[in-house]
Amino acid sequence: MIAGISIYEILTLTTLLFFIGVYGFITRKNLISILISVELIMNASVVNFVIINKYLYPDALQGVIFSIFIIAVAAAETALAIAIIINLYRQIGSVEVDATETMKY
Amino acid sequence: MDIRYIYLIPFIPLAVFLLLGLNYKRIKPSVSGYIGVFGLLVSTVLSYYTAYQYFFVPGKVNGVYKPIIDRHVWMNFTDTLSIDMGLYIDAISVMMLVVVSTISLMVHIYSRGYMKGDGGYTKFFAFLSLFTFSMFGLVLSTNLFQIYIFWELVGVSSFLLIGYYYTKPSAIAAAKKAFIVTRFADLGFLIGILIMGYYTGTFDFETLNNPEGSSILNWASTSFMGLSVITWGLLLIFVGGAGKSAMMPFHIWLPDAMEGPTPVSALIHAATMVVAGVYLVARLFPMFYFVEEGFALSIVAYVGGISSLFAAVIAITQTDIKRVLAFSTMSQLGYMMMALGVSGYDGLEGVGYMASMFHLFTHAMFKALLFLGAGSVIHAVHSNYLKDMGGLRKNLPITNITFLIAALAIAGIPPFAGFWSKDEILVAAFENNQLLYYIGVFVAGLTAFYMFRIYFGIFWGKEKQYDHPPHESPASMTVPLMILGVLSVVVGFIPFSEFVTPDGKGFEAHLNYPLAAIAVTVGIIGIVLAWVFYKKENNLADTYAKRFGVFYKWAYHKFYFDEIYLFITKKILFNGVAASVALFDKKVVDGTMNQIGNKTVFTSEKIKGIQSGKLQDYALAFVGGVVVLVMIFIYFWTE
Amino acid sequence: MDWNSFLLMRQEILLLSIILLLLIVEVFISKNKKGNLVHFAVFLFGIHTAVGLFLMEEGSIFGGMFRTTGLIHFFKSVLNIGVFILLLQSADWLQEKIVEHQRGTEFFVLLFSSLLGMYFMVSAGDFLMFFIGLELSTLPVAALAAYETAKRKSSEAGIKLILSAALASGVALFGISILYIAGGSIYFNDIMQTITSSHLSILGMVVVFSGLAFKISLVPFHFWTADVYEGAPISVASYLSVISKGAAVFILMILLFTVLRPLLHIWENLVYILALTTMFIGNLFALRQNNLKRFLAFSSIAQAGFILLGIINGEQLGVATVIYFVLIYVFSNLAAFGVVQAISLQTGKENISDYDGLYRTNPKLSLVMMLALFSLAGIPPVAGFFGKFFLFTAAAGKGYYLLVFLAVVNVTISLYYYLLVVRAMFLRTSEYAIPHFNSKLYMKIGLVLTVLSILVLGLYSPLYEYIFELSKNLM
Amino acid sequence: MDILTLFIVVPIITIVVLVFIKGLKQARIISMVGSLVQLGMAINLVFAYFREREINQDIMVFTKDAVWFKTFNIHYNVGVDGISVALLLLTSIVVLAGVFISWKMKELPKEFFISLLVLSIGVYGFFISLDLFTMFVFYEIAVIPMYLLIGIWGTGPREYSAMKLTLMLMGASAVLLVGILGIYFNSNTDGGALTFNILEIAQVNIPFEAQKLFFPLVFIGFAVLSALFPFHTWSPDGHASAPTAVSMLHAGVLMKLGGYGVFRVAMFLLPEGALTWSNFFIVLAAIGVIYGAFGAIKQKDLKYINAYSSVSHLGLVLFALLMLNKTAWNGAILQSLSHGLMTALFFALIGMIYGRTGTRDITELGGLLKVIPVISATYVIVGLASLGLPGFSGFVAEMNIFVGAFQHEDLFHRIATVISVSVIVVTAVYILRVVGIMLMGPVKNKKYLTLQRVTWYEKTGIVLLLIPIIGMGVAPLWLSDMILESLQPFIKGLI
Repeated sequence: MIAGISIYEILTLTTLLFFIGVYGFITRKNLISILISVELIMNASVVNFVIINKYLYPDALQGVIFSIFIIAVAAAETALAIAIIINLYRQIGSVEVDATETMKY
Repeated sequence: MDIRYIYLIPFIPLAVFLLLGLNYKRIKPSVSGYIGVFGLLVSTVLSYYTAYQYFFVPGKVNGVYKPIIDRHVWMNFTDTLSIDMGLYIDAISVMMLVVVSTISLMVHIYSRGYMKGDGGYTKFFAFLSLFTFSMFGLVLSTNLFQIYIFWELVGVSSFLLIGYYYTKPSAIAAAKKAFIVTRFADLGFLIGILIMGYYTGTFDFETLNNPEGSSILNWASTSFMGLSVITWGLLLIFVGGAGKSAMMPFHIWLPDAMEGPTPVSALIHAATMVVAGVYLVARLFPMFYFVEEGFALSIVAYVGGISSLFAAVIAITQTDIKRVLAFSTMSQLGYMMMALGVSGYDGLEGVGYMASMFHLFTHAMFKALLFLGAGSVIHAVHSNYLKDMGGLRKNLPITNITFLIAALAIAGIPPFAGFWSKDEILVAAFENNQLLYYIGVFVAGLTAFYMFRIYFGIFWGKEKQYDHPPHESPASMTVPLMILGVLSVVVGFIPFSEFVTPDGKGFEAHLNYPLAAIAVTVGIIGIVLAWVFYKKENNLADTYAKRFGVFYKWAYHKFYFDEIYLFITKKILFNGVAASVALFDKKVVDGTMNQIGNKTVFTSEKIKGIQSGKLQDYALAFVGGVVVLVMIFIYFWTE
Repeated sequence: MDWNSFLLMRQEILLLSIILLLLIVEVFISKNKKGNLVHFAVFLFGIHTAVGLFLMEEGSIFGGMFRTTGLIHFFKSVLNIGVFILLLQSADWLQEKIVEHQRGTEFFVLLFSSLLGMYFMVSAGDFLMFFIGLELSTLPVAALAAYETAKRKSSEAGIKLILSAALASGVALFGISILYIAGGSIYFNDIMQTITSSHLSILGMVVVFSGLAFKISLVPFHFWTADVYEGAPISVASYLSVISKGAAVFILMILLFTVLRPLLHIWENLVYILALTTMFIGNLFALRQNNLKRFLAFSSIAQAGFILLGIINGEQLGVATVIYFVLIYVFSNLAAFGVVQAISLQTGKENISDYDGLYRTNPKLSLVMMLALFSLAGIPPVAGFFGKFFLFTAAAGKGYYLLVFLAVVNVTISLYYYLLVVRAMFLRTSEYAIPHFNSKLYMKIGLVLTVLSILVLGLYSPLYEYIFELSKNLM
Repeated sequence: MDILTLFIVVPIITIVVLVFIKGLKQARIISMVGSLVQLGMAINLVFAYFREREINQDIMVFTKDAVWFKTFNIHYNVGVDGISVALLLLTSIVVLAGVFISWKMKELPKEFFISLLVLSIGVYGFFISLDLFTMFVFYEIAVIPMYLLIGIWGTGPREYSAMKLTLMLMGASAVLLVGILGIYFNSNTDGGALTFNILEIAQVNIPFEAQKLFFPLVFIGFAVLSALFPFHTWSPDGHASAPTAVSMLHAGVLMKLGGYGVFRVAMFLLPEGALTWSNFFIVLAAIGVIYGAFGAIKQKDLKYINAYSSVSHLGLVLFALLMLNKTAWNGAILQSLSHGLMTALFFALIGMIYGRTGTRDITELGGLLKVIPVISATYVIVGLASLGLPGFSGFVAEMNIFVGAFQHEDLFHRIATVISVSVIVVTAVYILRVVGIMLMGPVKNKKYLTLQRVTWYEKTGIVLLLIPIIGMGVAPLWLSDMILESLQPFIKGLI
């Protein structure tokens, strides 16, 4: 419980965070920054879970546990993504998203 | 009497047909000729025997010739309606048996000489037998459907025989024309049969023709466009008859049918098949007479009268002797129809009916004779055209005499057969319908004229130059001529009215001297005119032809009937309807189907852009999709 | 709970141990022997599959986080068989990779761990387990997609998959959090009790649905599919199209039928819409593909659309038909991919136009391909027809005649492009036709197994009855 | 193994044997034997049927019922009545003739015969099925081989035609599927279980609304197969491209599935729907009758001519079925049989002519009667048969149809009937046109003078088909009565 802040403000914040992430995902040209945007999206949900747990259903710790798992998974995800990006960089010497458009239609 | 042996009469020719048809490669021509003749000889004997049996052995049962019927179910339509096959023995069918068998036998014998050396000799006899079988079947039919069945069969055998010289384009065209025109008429016949079957609940002549029967008494029960449906049925059936008997306006096939071998013309297109229409009307005579006070019958009478006049006029102008004979046949058939049309039912009233049948009988004899004679002439000079003939009486004595007899017979000069029958017809017409009577008399004159025109043209006049001197035909051809010649004289003396009458009672026919006298004089006038015009080479004919001018031209072109038909079929149906249908099918119906396919592929080509390969477009689509769905289900689709 | 209850996780544990075993063995095996790793892996997994076939009691542990029922168990076996056949078909290819390019066992390890993730996903009892399973099943596949490190396309595929997958799971997570608000818990059973059709829950439902729709590649969440299939190695494409799609369908069904049943009247329409879009878009795109992998990608999208017809039924019938169809679909698609695999292994050709006159040179392969395609198109008497017919029956049972009609129209469209391949193989003749060759043993076994099952499964009705029985206790 | 299931098993065995043998010689012998056995079984079935009828008055005899999919209540359920018996006989004859006609199949003979037999399995199965599901299955089994048969062994634009044919027929079956499912889910209105069994469904009365909704679907679904206007365009192209034997089976047998299905399913199970919709479809059928005939007049390609005449003849079948009375239905069945035989023979002859002269364009042909008399003469005979000449099967069928159609008093039916009757003239026109141009007249092309005479296997094929045509035409009684009494139960639903 944070004094003076209702759940709504925070949910609004997380929602904003979510959509900022989405926006970034759609607009960034660099794969790395796209990856970062994905992290934003993830984190939006992380915060969500914690907050919901704390404000609405404080008797069990489901949300908190969940958020921890999410963080772990996100990390794994990032690591894998980075690895693949590096592999791509080895071949074409670029990490621009436009470089991944050879396959279409 | 047990009549089952009569089944042999049709089935022997059928057997011959199968025998010759199935292995026409193996049988030697000479043999096949004998087989055909012999088979038919048996049938002929049987027919005569039947006639004797029918008329004299049981004779009249309390004053009436009752029909003898033997019937077997062939196929069931409904619980009540069915097609039967069987024998219907009464005066006219027996008479037809005699006619058909006699003529057919003559033609068979004749053909052995005429067709000698022809490639398809065996095939020819096979077809002849097929035709004879069908014709027998037709005359023996017990019901409308059986008669329709054999009707079609004679049609097809006539098709085959007209198209016998199948490498000759004109023959093919003629055969097709004959078949299709008659087929068109048969369409009417068929619909007529359907009407009859539905409204009277039977196809059997016995039931239909019974004057006290329901089918005649309740004719007024249903009506359509002001006429009783039964009348409609009869009229449609008559259309079928008109088609076969070459009445106006279905006559156009008959002249062309002369493309067939001459014996065929003699058998089918003069003596037997073409009278089927007359026979059909006679078969249903009671219905025609009683239903709606004989409205349909009067139509028959007028069609017959007009046709006979029309044909006679054309016959005068034709130069192909076979065509002249063809038109004369048509005109005589018109006579018979007219006679039926003006006939009454019982007692002396029925003279027209009797006369019609009588004329059918005599006409068969002398017209066959005429054709066979013409055949023998053509055989000699290898041409159909008058201009190539002349002065043949010395070369072809027998042909000359027999032809003359026939000509006199048809011209109605006593004591030849034609005189008696034609006289009866005129009597009947005179008593019932003056107009038709005068037409009849006029036609009689014309007949005599055109017949002697060709007679003189062929056998008198000045000799033409023949590449090889024409000589009399072999015995196989002249014998039938002579036999028929005799017949054309004697058959006139048969007391027909004793045997063949609508009610079967029979009556004493008397010669009506004034009418007879008029008819004969008219005939003689015709002959004399012909003598003046054509006995010697002179240009009288041409000058008179010129004087008639337009009229002559029209008659010469058969009043342009062929052209009209040609226009309707070729221009309108063929190039109009059929072509447009074909086009419509290709463009519209098929086009739509193909378009459906093409459009699908086209669409898939159009929308391929959305799979752009850009990761971020995909993401946009993803999130967009989520948002849209959420929108739908939160704002629009909330039950 | 006592230790025996861990036996409920028998399959998971066994698979995990196989993974570890492979890792250990790789360390100790000498370089020139490495080729045998393939045989070893196939052998181990074969045993695993066989063991998995034995039934076991139902139940749940970890307070309902992990549960297993007859149906779930059966479905795991289906996945096993699928993966086993996949291994057989890709064995030769892997042999080559390992021997010539000095690759390790990572392929197996990744593959199996992804499978492990699916195990957990399908037997998830709450959203946490579901989420972990989802991720575990997705991430290794991304690595597999990028397996051919030398090929640019492969890496691209990897990127596209991992990033879009991350996005999808992010969105799904957000949805889960919303459902958490609405349901007050992350346990399926609790949510089932409490959830009502409020705007909030609808929102959550739709969002979570989209997350799964991504894996099933329903339109418009499907865009990654074709590109990834094309770029990734054939085995991986086939794995994506068959195994992971199947698992996702299964869990989606569990979610919709049990957890979100209160929202039935909502998601019916959702499924309706997505079914239409998926079938039409999938088919329209498949029409003009020449690369077989892309072609099969879109065809599998369309198939997903058909599957939704079963889901829309929402009853036991729906479950049974869907499972049955997925089973048949697994075999049919594996057969198709197997042929593509075999041919591209020999000649490296992957285009439909390369298949011209194939029947004249390789009749057996062409027949397998034809049967597979007929089964996909739903032509009797091969199994696919029965699967489709029952799906349609399920939908019609709810009165969705129009949907069924449109679906069958799509069947006709799909028949068109399946026949295009048949046309190339049978109708055409070409002097550049692929020359005759004999596949290796593993491949042969793999193909024969699929063909047999395609021919038999449909006609052998007891199987369906069995599934129907099992699917009772999903409700 | 019961007498009916054998009809499916024997071809399967034949196929299995074919798979293991090599070369044309063995292949054709095997398939010849196989289809000969089929013919024997069919003939035996006819006699067995008459014996059975003495003691057994059920709608269907020789019924055999085995549960297949319990949950859907799908059964493998077979049985026959007079109609299916007749059609089975027809099928076996045509198949055997087809095998003889393709005696000299050059390319991939083994595969050809296999596909041919698969097709025949579909047809046999369809005719004996009493269960909508199995019926549908066999329907599609029968259709699919056409793609390969036309596509691989066809001529001209074979790929296009094959694809078109398959897609249109499959599209039709799509409509049909919905209809069948509709019937299925309305089959328990009297509280019973849902069922696909035709006889059981016939007992319950499906609600009128459902009938009205599903009749057109079922009707069109089947009728497309028998070339209902305007869904007929697959047939001309398909025929034109198909190899001879396939055209024979296709026009001779496959297209009969349509009429049979309409009769068995649409009319029998949805009578009220039929009554509601009949007028609409009568218009289509009547158009088809005339339209097909006129379409045939202008064609140059022999196969197109016969394809369009099929449209016309089968339009007559549908027309008769829609007349909803015994006589017309009897006519419809007879017409199916006779058309099957005639068209099969037509296509066989066309195949022979094409194989010899290398063209099907009648304007290039001429005077064939001189050079190949047997084939040409047969062509004339079949031509006459197909224009409804008495003494051949066509006449019997058409007369039944016309008399049946004439049972309706009202003006609409009258007009439709008269229009359809008038087709006999148009038919005569296009038949005689072909005869006149192609067979008669002088020999057009010198090289025709050396054409090969008819061979023994061709003769066998011809005789096989010609005998029943004439037999039906000369002695129709036993056949038409067999069909009539089988029609009795079906008419009940309408009264």
